[in-house]
Amino acid sequence: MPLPDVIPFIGLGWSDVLFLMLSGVVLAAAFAVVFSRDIIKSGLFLILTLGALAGIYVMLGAAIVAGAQVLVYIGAISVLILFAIMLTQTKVAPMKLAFQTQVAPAALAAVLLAVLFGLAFGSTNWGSTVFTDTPAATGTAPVAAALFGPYLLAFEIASVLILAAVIGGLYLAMEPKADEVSEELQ
Amino acid sequence: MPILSLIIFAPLLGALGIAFLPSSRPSLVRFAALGVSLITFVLSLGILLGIRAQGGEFAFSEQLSWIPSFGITYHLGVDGLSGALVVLTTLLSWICILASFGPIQTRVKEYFISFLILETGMLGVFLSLDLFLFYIFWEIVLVPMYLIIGIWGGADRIYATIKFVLYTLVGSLLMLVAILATAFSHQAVTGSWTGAFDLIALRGTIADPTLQILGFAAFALAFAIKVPMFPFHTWLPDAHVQAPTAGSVILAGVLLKLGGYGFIRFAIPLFPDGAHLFAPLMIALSVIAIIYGALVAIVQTDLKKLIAYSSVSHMGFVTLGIFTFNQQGVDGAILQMLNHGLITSGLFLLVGIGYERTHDREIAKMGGWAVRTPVYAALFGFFLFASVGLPGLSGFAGEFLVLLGSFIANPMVAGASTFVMILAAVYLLYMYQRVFTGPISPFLKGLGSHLTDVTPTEILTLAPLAALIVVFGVMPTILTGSFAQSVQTFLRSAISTVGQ
Amino acid sequence: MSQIAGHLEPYLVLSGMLFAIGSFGFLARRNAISMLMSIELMLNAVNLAALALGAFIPSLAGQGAAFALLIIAVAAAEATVGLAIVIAIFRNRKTPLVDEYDTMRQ
Amino acid sequence: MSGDLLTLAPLITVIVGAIAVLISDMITPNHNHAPVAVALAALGTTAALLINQGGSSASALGGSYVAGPFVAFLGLLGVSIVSITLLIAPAYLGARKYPTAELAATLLFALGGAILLGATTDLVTLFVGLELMVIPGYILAGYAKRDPLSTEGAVKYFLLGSFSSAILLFGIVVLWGVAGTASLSGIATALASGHTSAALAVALALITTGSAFKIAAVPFHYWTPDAYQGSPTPITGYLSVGPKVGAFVLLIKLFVIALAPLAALWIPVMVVLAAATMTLGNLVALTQSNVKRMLAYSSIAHTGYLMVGIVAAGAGQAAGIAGVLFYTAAYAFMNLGAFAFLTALQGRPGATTQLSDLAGLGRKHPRMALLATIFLLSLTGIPPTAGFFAKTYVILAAVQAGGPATILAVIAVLNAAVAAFYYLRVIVYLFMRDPAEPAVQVAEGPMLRAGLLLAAIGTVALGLAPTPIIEAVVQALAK
Amino acid sequence: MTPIVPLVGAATLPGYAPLLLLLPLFGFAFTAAVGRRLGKLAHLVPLGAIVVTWALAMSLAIPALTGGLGEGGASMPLFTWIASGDLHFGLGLHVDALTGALLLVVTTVGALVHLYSVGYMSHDDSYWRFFAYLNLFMFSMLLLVLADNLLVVFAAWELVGLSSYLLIGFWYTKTAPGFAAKKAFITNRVGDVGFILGLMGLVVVFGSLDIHTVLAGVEAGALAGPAATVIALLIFCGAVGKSAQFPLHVWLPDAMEGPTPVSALIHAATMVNAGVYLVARMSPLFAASHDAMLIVAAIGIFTAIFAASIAFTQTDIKRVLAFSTLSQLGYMFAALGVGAWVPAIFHLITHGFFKGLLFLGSGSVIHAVDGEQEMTKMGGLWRKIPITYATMLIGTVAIAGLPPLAGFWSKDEILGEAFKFGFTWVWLVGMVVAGMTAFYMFRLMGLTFWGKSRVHDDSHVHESPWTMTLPLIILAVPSIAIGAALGFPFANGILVNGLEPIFHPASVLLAHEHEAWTLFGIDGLLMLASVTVASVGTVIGVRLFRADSSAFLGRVTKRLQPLYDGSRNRWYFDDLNDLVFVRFGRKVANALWWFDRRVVDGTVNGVATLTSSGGRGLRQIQTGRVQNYALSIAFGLVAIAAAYLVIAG
Repeated sequence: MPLPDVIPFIGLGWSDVLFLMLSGVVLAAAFAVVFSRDIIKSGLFLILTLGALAGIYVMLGAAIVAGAQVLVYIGAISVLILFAIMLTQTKVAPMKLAFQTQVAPAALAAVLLAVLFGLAFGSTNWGSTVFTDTPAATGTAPVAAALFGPYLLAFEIASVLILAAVIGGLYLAMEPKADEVSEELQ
Repeated sequence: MPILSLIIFAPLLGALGIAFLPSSRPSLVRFAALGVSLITFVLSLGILLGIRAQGGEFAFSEQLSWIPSFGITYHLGVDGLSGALVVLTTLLSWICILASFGPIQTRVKEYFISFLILETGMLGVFLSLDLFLFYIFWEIVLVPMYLIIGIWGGADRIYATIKFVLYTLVGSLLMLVAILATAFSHQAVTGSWTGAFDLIALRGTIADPTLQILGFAAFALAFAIKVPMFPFHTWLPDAHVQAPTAGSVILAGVLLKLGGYGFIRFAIPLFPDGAHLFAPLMIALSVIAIIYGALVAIVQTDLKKLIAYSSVSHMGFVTLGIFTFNQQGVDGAILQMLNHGLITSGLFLLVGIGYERTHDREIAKMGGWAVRTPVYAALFGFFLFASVGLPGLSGFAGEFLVLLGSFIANPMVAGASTFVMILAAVYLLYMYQRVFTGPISPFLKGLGSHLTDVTPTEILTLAPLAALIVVFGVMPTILTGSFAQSVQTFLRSAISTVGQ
Repeated sequence: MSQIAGHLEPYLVLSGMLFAIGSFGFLARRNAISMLMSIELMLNAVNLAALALGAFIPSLAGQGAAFALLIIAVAAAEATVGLAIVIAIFRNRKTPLVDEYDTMRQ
Repeated sequence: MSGDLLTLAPLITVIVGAIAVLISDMITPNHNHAPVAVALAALGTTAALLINQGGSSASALGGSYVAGPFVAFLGLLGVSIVSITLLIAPAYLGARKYPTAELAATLLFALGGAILLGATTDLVTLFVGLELMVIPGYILAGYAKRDPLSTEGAVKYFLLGSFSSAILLFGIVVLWGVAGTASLSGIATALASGHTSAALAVALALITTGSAFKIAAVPFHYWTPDAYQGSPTPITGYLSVGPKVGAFVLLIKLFVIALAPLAALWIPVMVVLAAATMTLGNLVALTQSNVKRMLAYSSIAHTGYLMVGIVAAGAGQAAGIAGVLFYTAAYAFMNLGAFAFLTALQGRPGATTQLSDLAGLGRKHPRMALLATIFLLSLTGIPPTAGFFAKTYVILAAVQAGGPATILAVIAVLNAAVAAFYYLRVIVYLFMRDPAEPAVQVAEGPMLRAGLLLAAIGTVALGLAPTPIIEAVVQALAK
Repeated sequence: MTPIVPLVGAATLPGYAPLLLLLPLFGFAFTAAVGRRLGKLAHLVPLGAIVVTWALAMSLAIPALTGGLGEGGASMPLFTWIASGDLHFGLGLHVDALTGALLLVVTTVGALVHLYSVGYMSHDDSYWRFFAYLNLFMFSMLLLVLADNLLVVFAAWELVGLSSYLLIGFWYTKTAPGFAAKKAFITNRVGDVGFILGLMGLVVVFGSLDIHTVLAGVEAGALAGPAATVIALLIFCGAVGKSAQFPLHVWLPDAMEGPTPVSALIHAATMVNAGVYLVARMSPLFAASHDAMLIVAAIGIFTAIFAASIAFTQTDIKRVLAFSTLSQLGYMFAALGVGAWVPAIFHLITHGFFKGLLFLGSGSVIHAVDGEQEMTKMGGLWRKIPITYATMLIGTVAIAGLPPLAGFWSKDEILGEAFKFGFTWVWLVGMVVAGMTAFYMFRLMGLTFWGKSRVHDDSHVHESPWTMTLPLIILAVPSIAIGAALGFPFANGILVNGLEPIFHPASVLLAHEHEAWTLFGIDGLLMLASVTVASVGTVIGVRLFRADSSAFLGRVTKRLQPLYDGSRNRWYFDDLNDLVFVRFGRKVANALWWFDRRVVDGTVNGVATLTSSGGRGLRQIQTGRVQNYALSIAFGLVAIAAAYLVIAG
């Protein structure tokens, strides 16, 4: 028998529940990323956040992006980050060292931003231009159309960008050769 | 043949040429510079003679398109007024260069190059008829002067030179805004940029009352600082005291005149309404400057400072005369500019000559100087009495006409200003008595044989000035005649108030 | 039939929250790498917004995903460079704590 | 398609050039001049192609890339910036045993980004182009990777840079959504109604903040002094002009073109930012004793002057954009010149750029001092130099715009007077102080000299004969 | 340059007239240029120039005085000096009886002083300079009297001031002359301010400063009421300064620091008369304002008695003469003030001669006792220097106003007219002063020549060379005779007839009607009175100072101690000036100087300091911590968003 499209008692659609769960995970994990003392943990929580987001992407009908998310972010960037953590962790940072002295004003700023965005996006009336039903699960076709249509140039350039970044990154991260004297402060 | 361009850029070309001379042979550089400045002088005499022959308001006009998209043109022209000032400039330039032969011994080449560039700048200011061009030359003048004071000046030269430049810059930058606003309003009214920066096209066309007021205010500030009018004068004593002799001479002789010229040529003809609105203030400031400068001069202890403050007082007559808006006042103002140029330059030269021997300008240390160097003392006395405004020497005619003009405008003003006749006598004679008469002071005695009398070269620098002072003192009509037409035009443009 | 997941606003608000959290992390954490991670959070917030708008606004149909992919690419590039720089300075300073990088001030 | 290739040719050339540089470096490693030579060749070709495009405007890829006089102007400006940087850099880097290949490649990539920025017509490409121009900047800032200061500057630049990128990006995305299109002109039409939802306002705020950071406007300027001081001097020269020019193109595209309908909203904010920017930049520059850092602050002040032009443009004065473009050109030459001069002073590793190091240089190296004087006078805005016309141009635009813009103009000129003080103070040290002991040893070399000369020629030429450039600028906007 | 139209109906001067100016000018220029090399021959050119000038002057003055040039005198326009718009100030010469009278004194005394100086200055090493200055002075003085335009008069006015400055300060290596010269010039300038302002007033009223135009205008009544008073008094200021009337008299006594010939020429016979000449020249202007006349008379007569009272107690021979000069000038102004124009000029002439004589005499005395000027160190000199003694005695009798010598005629006319015009107070004071004059002059004679010698070593007291005695003898002649020559027959002499037409307009304005002169009437009585007073003064003077009566004098002075001190200290007037102008003025100037540095310049520097400290303040916010920077970005973002939301509403 098919599931009722509205869950009894709570009167929410399945998608709603899914969305709420995912977003709950996202927010919670994100908090964990910025609050956990241990940087390794925050790295791992970052992966969790990204994963949950991927789920939401799927809900938005952008499976391909979700895939990219998993591949590029979780697969590459996060690993890179963890790698960097390994490289740069001399000692496990004790907790009092985790946060800036300016944590309070930082919190204030963040809250203000949150309020700002919340009100702004909540209050804005997007008018009739907006689908009011669950987004159409768009396939890859329109994405491809966009990428190789108007955004072709951007797409090409993105690759160049990554090339440039890799070259620069290599240069900066490479160990200095022995014959290169390290110099005094400027 | 573009003779005006030739005159303006002759010194610059000379400077370029000198740049290629070997620094190792200073005397060669010196004479090259002298030659260039003399050539320029001769050329300028040429135009002076030509002005009458050529008809029209401006003779030898040149106009080339320069920045067409804003109607900025390279527009030059000369009339009686600017002609006289140009010749004053070229004359003082070679005199200064000659007077620098002795005193300037370090970095000779750079010195004369800056000096020639300075001359180009000053000539450009006097000959430009395009506001933009005028402004450019106006600013160019700053740079070499900055270097001349800052490199070859006295102990406290850096403070003085930066003060000089910044002070002038503040004023002139606001003037730049006013120039642009004027040009734009012209463009907005006529719908085209053509002539938006051209003095002749703009005169009498600026109807916008706010622009009249603000524009005049901005121009007036720039010029008031240059003149300098009270209370914008405090850069002058410092600059004078620190500058090398030639620097002081050109500063007093020409640079201050740029301000007066600016009022007559630009500020008032462009913004007559604004000018009339501000006239009472300007007159009040002028009177204050006249009396105040003289009073402060009385208690100066440094010869150069004393003359500097006397300049403040004398230049007060210039602004006073200009803002009477009547024939006598303006005639007098212009005469005063030229004569102050001759007389005060002479005084600074003399102070410099003395400094060469004593390396000091402290009045208190002097005394009985005349005993050792009668000729020097006599020459000093001559220029001093010219500065006092003795009739028969050129100082008198200008001051009298200004006073007369102000008397016609408002007897009270004249009454107040006339008292400077006493004060001038007080500070100058008091100084002369303390420095030259009485028994010789131990300091001067101590100098022994170093305290020589003036050399032929030094006399050569002073003689032309002295001669002109006498000639213009006996026959000021030579000058008044030569710029009569300019004054007429000025008066017409000064009264023609647009939009009424 | 869904009241929340079927509307644009919740997605945008979520992305705003995420962005705020990220910026807090950026402002508050001392460790350069933590800050880097915060930036990743912010960029993901942007990504979310892009997808949401792309999904809900007809004229942008399909573009959202494309935009998001480009953003991911850019983020990757940034991360690469950033980590390289962090490693480089760690080599000089032997610490990842950014508030100790204050030789140059005033 | 071939037409498209022709239109895209300059961009492609630059990127190919970058790759060629890397290849040449692999072929002849540890050879400092080969990469530079290759890069210069590529730049030469690019310049030729751009000039060839300058006449008429052509579009490629369905109009997402529009070449024309505007791009040509920016491209050529970028080419000259990069060339001068490449000419002066080896002397400095060589002495400190840093390679030039990566530098040349990175610079070329950045140039590509700049060209794209100028040519693009939609938000998405705009952002990617911006990143392509900016990210190499982070690399360059940290180019002296063994120098703690350089890396410190790089970290600060990178962290804040990507933070602001995120902010800008968020804004762009929201704007994109609100407008329902990515095309800049489309956005303008979409917003034409002038109605502003809260989301739009926030988007605008995000975009303002992001781009204000990129141009280093107060209070988003903090990264500049540290990044500039830390970076290797020739690279500082590049950073102080290249990305700045690009950022102002960004401003023109975003604010003057896309957000024009909202001018009433953002002009007041811009005015305040501009006033604050120039004032703070000048006041703090007054107090600096390190010339490099002083120039960093002065570059903030110049941002302020440039914003005057943006404000005027927002008020509908075409002269505003023209003024900004002319200013960027003038600023590029004179500021690069100034840094080239500092580069020459730092021929020896560890040589500092304190004012006292410059004392009496006028006697030891008159020519070098003369060049420095030209650049400084131009930065001060003394005619007849490029700097003077640049200031005049933006001020004229502001005066035309009237209202708050005029007040801004007055603030600007008063600031110029303040600025004169610290620029002239350098001249004081050059000519009016006795030589420092031990005397600084000035780096020589044909390339360095060529770079200095190029900058000087630019500065003087734009000053003596501004007409061609002004005409070019005016034409670049007549599209 | 438009030529000036010569006065209608006036004859033209002979072509050589300009030589009157050019010769001395040439003498000055030549000597100034090459005199230094001529050594002791330096005097030849200047002296020659002046002698010729004298001859030419006479050839003009005599016909002028005897009406040979016709009513209006003769003019000669030269060229336009200053022109502005429709205002032209031309330089032209004009000679009439008044000018003639001045020419007579100026050139005669001038020539004689030149001659005298040849001897007197022979030991001075800048001999040449002295003669150069003298010629410069002669040029200026002649320009002053010959000019037909008030602006030129003013110019000459200043030039005589210059030459006086140069000559007073001639011995510049000493301190005192420098001070005296400066004092003289500045004090004169005070008067000149009034003068020039008055001239401007005239320009505004008449559009010209051509003397005839102005006077014609005044006569036509174009200027009257307060305006007339103000302008007249302003011009009178000039006269007060130049003629050293109270309160500007202070410079003249100090001017005695100059060489004696200078005192004789400039500070007795010629320059100091310029003021009298000016007022006389402008007589209609003054006549147009009753108040102005009154003030002139008052200042004149007050100066007369004030100076005389000081002359009583001075012991420096030249100072006594200086104060007597003040006093006599006072007479002249009193005369002008009451409208006795002719007597004023008459006294100017006679006084010019005998005072010149007296000064040259005193010079000869000083020369004799090698440089001593204190009369307390003289006495009994009459045997040693008889010529000097005789000539000075003549001068003294003349100034005392005893008939028939020159002084009597002029002084008597002044007093007489004053009385007849109803200025009894002027007459009364005048009488007293006449007595005092006689007294202090004979006191001078007594202290100098009579009694027993107080010269510390009178062995080589010697009579002066002929170059000095000759001028004395020559000057003695007019001192005796010129009064009678010009003034007799009473009220109908050459001078009266010559000058009457000139002053006629003024007299008309004053409405003076002239009744016939009656010897056995009021005039006779007045004459008798003045003679009596003079004689009394003389007798007392002679009686007291003939033989040594210091004991008695001592008693008198002790009784009148305050008066004595007051007189001796010139009634403390110089101290007052010093306090008010010098000290207070210096305080003011210092205060302004402080203001200039601290306030005006302080503001300028203050702005600079403010700017840089502002910079230092802002500098602090660059903490170097990246997250502080980020924080400001975040808050900046919030602020901007808020701003937008507010603006968008």
